[in-house]
Amino acid sequence: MKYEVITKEDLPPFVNGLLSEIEVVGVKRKDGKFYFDRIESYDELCLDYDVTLIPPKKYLLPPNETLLKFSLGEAIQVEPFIDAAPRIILGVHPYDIKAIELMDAVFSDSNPDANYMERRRNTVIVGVDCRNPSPNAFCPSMGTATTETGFDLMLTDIGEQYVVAIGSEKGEELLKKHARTRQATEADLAQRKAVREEALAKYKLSIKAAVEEIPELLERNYDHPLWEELAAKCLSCGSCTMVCPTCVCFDVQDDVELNLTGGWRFRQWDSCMLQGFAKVATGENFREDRTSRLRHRYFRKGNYMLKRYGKLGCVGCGRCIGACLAEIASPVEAYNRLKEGS
Amino acid sequence: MREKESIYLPKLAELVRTEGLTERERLFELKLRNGDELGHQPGQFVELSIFGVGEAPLSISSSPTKKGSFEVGVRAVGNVTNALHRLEKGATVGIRGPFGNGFPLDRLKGQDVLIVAGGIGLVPLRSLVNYIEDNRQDFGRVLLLFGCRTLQEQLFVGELDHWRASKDFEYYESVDRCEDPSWKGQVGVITTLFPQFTIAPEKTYAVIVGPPVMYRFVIAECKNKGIPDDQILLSLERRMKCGVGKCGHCQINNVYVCQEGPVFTYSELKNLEEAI
Amino acid sequence: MKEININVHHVTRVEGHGNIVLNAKNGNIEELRWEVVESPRFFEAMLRGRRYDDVIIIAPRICGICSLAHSTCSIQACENAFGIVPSEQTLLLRKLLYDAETLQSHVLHYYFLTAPDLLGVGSVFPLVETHKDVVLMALRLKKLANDLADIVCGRKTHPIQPMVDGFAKLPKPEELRAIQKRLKDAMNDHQATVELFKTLKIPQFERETEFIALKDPTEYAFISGDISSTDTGTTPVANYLEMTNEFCVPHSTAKYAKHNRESYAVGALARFNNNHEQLSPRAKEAAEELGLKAICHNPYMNNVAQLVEAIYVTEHAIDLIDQLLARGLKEEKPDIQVKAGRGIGAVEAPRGILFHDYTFDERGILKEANCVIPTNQNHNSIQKDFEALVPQILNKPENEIKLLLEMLVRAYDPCISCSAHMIKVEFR
Amino acid sequence: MKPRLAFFDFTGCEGCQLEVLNFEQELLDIISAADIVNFREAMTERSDDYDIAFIDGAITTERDVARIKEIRERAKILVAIGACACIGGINCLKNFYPMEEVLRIVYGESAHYYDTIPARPVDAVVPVDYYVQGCPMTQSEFVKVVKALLTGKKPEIPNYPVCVECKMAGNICVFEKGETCVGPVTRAGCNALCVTNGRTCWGCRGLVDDPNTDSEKEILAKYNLTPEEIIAKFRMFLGYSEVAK
Ligand SMILES: Cc1cc2nc3c(=O)[nH]c(=O)nc-3n(C[C@H](O)[C@H](O)[C@H](O)COP(=O)(O)OP(=O)(O)OC[C@H]3O[C@@H](n4cnc5c(N)ncnc54)[C@H](O)[C@@H]3O)c2cc1C
Ligand code: SF4
Ligand code: SF4
Ligand code: SF4
Repeated sequence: MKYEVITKEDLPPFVNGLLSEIEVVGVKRKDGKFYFDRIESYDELCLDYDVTLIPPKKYLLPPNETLLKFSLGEAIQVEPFIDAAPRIILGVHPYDIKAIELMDAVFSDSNPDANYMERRRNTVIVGVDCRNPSPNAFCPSMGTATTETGFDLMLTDIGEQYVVAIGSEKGEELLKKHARTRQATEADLAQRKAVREEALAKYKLSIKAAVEEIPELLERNYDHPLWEELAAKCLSCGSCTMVCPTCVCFDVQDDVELNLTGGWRFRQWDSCMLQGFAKVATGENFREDRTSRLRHRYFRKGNYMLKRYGKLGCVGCGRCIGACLAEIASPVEAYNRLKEGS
Repeated sequence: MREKESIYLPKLAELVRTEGLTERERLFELKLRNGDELGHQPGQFVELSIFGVGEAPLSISSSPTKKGSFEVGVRAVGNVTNALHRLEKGATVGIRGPFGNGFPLDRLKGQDVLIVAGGIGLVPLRSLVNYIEDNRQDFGRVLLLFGCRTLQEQLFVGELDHWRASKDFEYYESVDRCEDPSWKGQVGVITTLFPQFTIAPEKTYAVIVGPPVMYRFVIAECKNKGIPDDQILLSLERRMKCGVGKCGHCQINNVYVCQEGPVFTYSELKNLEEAI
Repeated sequence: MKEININVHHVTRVEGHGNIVLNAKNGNIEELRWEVVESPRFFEAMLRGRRYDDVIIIAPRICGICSLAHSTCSIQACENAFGIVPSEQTLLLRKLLYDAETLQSHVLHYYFLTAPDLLGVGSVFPLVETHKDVVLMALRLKKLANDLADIVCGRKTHPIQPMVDGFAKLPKPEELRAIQKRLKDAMNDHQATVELFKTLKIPQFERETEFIALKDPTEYAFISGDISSTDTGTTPVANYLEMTNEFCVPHSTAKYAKHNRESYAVGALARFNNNHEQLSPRAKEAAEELGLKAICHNPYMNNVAQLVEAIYVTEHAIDLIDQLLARGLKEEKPDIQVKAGRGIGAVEAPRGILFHDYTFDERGILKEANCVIPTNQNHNSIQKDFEALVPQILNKPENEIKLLLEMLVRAYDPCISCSAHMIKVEFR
Repeated sequence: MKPRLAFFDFTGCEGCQLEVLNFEQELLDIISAADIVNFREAMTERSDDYDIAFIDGAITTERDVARIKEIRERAKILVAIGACACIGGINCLKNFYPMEEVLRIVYGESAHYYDTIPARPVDAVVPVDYYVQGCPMTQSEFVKVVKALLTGKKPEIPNYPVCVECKMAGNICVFEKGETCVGPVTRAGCNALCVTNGRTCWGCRGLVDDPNTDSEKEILAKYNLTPEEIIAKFRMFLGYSEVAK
């Protein structure tokens, strides 16, 4: 991999240069929390944050997305609808990049999803290493505290300057075009390593089992009383899944114009934690009780995704831990309970 | 890799014929507007759109040996299915698919086949029965077992008469309850038919489609007869939205019904906690 | 001689349920009543025991049409009780939302509820065919008012954002700029409405009476000032009970009120009669063009006064937005020190002066509430108008009498659910 | 034949009928696709011949009971609009005072004249086909129901809590600000409007099916609400449901 260095003074012109060319989405601050939003200038941007409310998945799989448009009446016509305007997502943390890699796997698998793929192709990802992790994060346990793949550019704050890892030709091009940089030296890279290690020490949560152990740990405990215990408190509110960067399930519905001349088909985020997720028209609900839904979520994260896509379905961002009012959605606690109990 | 087109874009199809089967079920014959064959295997399904209402997965009920059009048999239970029942000849619907794996014809060929249909399960199985009939020489003994709750719920009555009389099949049927004195057949659940025949289990494949409650009992009977687990085939129903392995609704543990299924062997399913 | 039996069960195109009863024989009026038959809702009981921040959410549900007025009044009563003086930004925003309230309600009233009478149809719906441009204009004006309310309140009915001592969310400057442009454009629609009103025949009828409204020396009052009477001059809001003197009548689930005379009127016409000098030049111009002159004693002219006020609040909102943009909008955290005590809020709801009077305990829990609703104050006036009007029109055909009586009720823009909601429950 | 729509108001603030009049283009579309034959707040004509009845307001008098039964008889489809009609709403606050005592105190001798019974939602008296929840009713859901009626489709009304839409909207959860919320047990469909606009969810859209109210109560207690405050919170709009008892 190639590495460049950009000084902190040179960063604003770089970002503003990008802004002149293409839509840029970055992290903004709101009441002490952070969220991804479209930025108009460098000043709005925040590069040192712990975690965002909603992961950047909202730009790749929007909460609500039109898939088709159709006309009704005598001669029905249908056409696909894909909104894939080019965009840079700036300041993505490594765990979220890992989550995007998982989304890539899901949406490119066997029947590639044109809406996602088209958008993904038009999205440039500029990562930033996380120096001050959220108290709920456990990325080191999941091996997602840093990443060497999945980005076009990756920034690491080493004090007065950023080391920029170049992950793609596209990234390199943008950097060349809009930024004044120099080649990174051995010393820069050593400092980058040190910064990354320093951050590692700041994580508060860790899973007592090795990552490789998790799938099997779950499998052995399919009928563990823990699931029922947690489910008794579960609100089936879906918060844990809405904020999760690896949850990608969706519902599809049709809507029509009031004058019935046409309509559109759209998809929107759905969640396996919600009561009706597996319910069919005849009334049968294949995951009727909270326990089976809650267990399914844990298994999907810690086992099923791996079996299907070769990657675990949790990147350790800890968003679910913060989002769950009932305090039962924490993978760390669940895995540790199982580990202790076995 | 660049996808050719949206996997969510249906092809337009014309409703060329509809026929009432029972009070709740109708048969719909469809033709793709662009003239293409659907190109399906028995046991596969399509996602059928009624624009403005929605999309629903439906098994293809006709055999691929029937060219030019295909059929679905549908029970009116919700939005799409009810809207479909209201459509008239000439109407336009959308079709995506065929999806799913279908019945493993390669494995069935040369073997004895025990077909067990409960109620509306006959809809997908009809596609297999018709296929077998058109390629009768490829298969060994073929036993047909049909069960439904009442006589009024019997589907494809004309075809049942034909199969009943046909030399190609060994035919057994039952109804759960019956007040009609003219009914001379079996009264009782479908499992009561099993004592009536013997099979060579090692070369018999059981193909079972019916309501979820039926599976456990019929599987027990098949095992009783000595059919190996991986020769017991079942088609499962789950909620589906996309049909192409993305939306997550049809998941049974780590398995997607729309991708690995809807047809599974019992040996695949017995380790899936949520399956049956 | 003829016999007249009019019994209008649930007058239509008014908010809430009211009946008109008129029986006359040989020119003698035997029975003539304006009845309010809304189901009582016991709001004062409902508010009891609720914390102030719930009170301001429950109180607007007294009435969907003037929910912004009740919200503002309720918030003022809380602030008054806790000794809170809201910031200038909060006041400006409150006035802006109030302009939206007035515009929204007035446009709805004269286009949807009154205009059909004057155009000889039963509702606005057939006008879609016959007067498409008028309907589109009405919809456009209403949408404008609704959108303005949306921006400031988070919703057009039952506001979300207004709070005690502030706003939970501030409008964005770009939203304000966009709506300001639309407000400016709306002046054309207002002018067209004036032209339309000129062609309508408003019934001629006068009965001298007293008009009561808020009055503020600095501007045409909606949410500030003292109580002013065309008979007796001004008095502080704290003395509102002396002005309103509510009393019960047997045929009504709402209360009636009187002050200096046997009845008094509140609403747009009362405000105009008290404060017309403070109107903007364009509003004054419109009044003149439409023949509205203070002090006007024709209750049917209330609709004209509403149109004049609609013009005024549109200009006022344009001006407020200029001020807000010039100051810049800043997040302000409400600063609320709850304490025991009584507080009174007074605002001009679109249909007249409105009071909320709360007593809280030291935890900010409401002990007692009294709300005096504009329509309550007008009920008596409607009755007296009936009594003056009917003898003058008794020789007309029954249909026409009926229509004139209904139109009179509608002219007052009564908000009957409001008035019936305020049946006072006293607990021992 | 165009479907014939009728609107009827019971005890409420009439904000829901107002929300119907507050439609703009939609109102024109509705009146071109259907005939409105009854709408007291907006029109003089009345007809007893209608297909679809929209009901707003709660049932609070014996007269209401008789009237709603009559409407149910005539209507092919009955739609409850707004919190008062769907769940009883604010009106049910009065149910927590002994009715006879209230009447006696207020009206003394003439108490018999006033007819009032504990407030209840429409479906406590007659079957309801569809619900448009919210206080005021959620306009987009009204449109959804109208479209569904026009296309013969059952409207897809969310059966999941407000939290889902609140998260989609990217809000900071109000619990994180130290405040409390009944969004976790309240039916979504409003796009978490109140939280998005800086406040909290008060539950005006009613409970989801199978809400975990025990867990919600535990959470509210964890955030320092007293049992009385918890009950008060549920009584605001959900006074008719078990959870507020
Ligand atoms: C592989 C497969 C084959 C099927 N074949 C047939 C058939 O041949 N004939 C037949 O009558 N029925 C069949 N079904 C069931 C049929 O799909 C449902 O009855 C239908 O989806 C109900 O849709 P609706 O819009 O009428 O109901 P609604 O209750 O309005 O359902 C809304 C949506 O939920 C989903 N959904 C609801 N129920 C089911 C369900 N049972 N299975 C999958 N998705 C569901 C669909 O996306 C549906 O559009 C099959 C189901 C599957 C999974
Ligand atoms: S399961 Fe929780 S910790 Fe894991 S990726 Fe999802 S939100 Fe983050
Ligand atoms: S685990 Fe927590 S966040 Fe997830 S659905 Fe249950 S209560 Fe909601
Ligand atoms: S604010 Fe309320 S609705 Fe939103 S996530 Fe939190 S609890 Fe749920």
